[in-house]
Amino acid sequence: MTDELKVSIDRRGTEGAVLYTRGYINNVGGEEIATCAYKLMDDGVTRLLLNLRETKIVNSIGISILIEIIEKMIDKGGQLGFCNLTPVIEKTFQIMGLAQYAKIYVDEKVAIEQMPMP
Amino acid sequence: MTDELKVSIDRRGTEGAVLYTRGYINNVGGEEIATCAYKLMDDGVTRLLLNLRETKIVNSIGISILIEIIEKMIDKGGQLGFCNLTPVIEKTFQIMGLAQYAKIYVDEKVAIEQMPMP
Amino acid sequence: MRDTAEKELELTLPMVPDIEIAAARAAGNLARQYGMGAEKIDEMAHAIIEACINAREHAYCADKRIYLRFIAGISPDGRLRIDIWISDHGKGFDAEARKRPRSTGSPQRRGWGLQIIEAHMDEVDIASSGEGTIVHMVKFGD
Amino acid sequence: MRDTAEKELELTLPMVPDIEIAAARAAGNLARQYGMGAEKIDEMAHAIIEACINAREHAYCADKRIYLRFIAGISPDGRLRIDIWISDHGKGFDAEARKRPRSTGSPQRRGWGLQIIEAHMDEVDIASSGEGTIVHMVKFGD
Ligand SMILES: Nc1ncnc2c1ncn2[C@@H]1O[C@H](COP(=O)(O)OP(=O)(O)O)[C@@H](O)[C@H]1O
Ligand SMILES: Nc1ncnc2c1ncn2[C@@H]1O[C@H](COP(=O)(O)OP(=O)(O)O)[C@@H](O)[C@H]1O
Repeated sequence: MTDELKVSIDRRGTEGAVLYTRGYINNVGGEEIATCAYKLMDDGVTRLLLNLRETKIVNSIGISILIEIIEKMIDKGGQLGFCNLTPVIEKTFQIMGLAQYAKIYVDEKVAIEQMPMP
Repeated sequence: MTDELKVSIDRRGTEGAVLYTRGYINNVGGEEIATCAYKLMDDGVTRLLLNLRETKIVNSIGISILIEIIEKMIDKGGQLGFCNLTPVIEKTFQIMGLAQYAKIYVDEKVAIEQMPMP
Repeated sequence: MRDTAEKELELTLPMVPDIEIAAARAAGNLARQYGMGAEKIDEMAHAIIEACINAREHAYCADKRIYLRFIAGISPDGRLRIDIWISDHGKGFDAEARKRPRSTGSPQRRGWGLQIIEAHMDEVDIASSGEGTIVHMVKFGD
Repeated sequence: MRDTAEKELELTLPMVPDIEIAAARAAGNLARQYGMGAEKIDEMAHAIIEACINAREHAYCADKRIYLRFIAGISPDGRLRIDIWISDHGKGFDAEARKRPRSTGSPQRRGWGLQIIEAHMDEVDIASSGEGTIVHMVKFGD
């Protein structure tokens, strides 16, 4: 049953980063993503891409934490995007309105093209 | 319920390494430790310390994989030790006979003193 | 369909962290046996997860258990039909009032669980009282 | 002791990966409520884990479920007593033959589960037949 979230980070340019997730985005997983994201933002990251390619399950508490991250990033004048969502996760994001605040890209290649990382 | 194993590695000297575990050592966790341990052994590590300070739960399948690692290390003429076991994990190791093949130390300080890493 | 032993599945789960994953996996295994497609199984899994989390987070029940029942059957039009009941013996809530649809993407952070359940399942009805809550939901195959 | 609702706990768990952790947590929560010490709870958890894994790995049962029952009570000498039954409807095995004690640390890799259960619990008895297996075990508090 274990599917604990693991996060890895890839800095791109001076203001960009891709954050890869693996596993279940529940409250604990959401908090882990938030901790990493806020650290990156403190380090000057203004373009953050969350690549969820190895995440197959989310819950609404985890997603609510992602909304907090998006809000903080917008407050700072930055941009946050998502890519490699499963169809069900993308549907969940639509329901919860994430698509209004953050861009959703098919894959990392498209994301980097549309959200250049200086 | 998620308590998936996470491993981190600290190389010490030219032939030593400490492998830290966090989470449940079941079949999957045991295999993850084995993958890391065999990689280290291929890299020339002959003194390997498994520090289980953040592992509170094990099962007999996971431990049976640790026995395989110990056997491979002995075949190579190296030494494998454990430290920071909970009382119940230490008892389980005694039952399964690991204490015959591998040394069990109270903590990392004692382990490094008694199993110097060249 | 297989023999009756496989058609029905009842579980009583403890309210421990991430138990919703066990519930979703068990239902997924059942649905897969009967040939439900991966994406529908995944939608069902996400609905089950939200319902179990609601029971754990909101029910405040003394017995600290979640009761699940899954039945796989064939609907009159020949499609696979999975019925799911997720129940708790908790304090209940006003399910009718909660049902008022909210506009998608209004800025609340929490409070999306029931809408996610509705969106991922084909039928949902909730019976709730001071004795507890029963969420009954249905997912059809192709 | 608390009210009866808390004294007894019955669970029916699906045979999915790591479900043994849910079983151990549920028993641990019950034992903690009644004041059992952390180390005894931990021993009990490890025994429950092995018994659940045996059911999942060896039972080959059609219903793919593990049945658990925990009862917390007070023994005649005044100590807390937790009774645990872990059952499956699988193929069973010759529990008597398996009971022959093996020397600690003989070189087999697998085959330690039952000995771990015996070592961590105060009483263990196993009833097994072609209908399934019931592992009954007892842990006493101080
Ligand atoms: N099983 C339940 N028992 C008691 N109250 C519930 C239950 N399920 C839902 N509720 C109530 O309905 C509200 C809305 O639930 P939901 O849409 O899942 O959002 P959230 O869980 O984020 O609050 C909850 O806040 C709670 O008050
Ligand atoms: N619930 C069960 N159903 C069927 N067989 C079982 C069960 N529990 C144990 N056994 C049998 O007893 C043997 C010994 O079990 P155990 O000591 O736990 O070691 P292991 O699981 O590593 O083989 C198993 O290999 C299996 O043949």
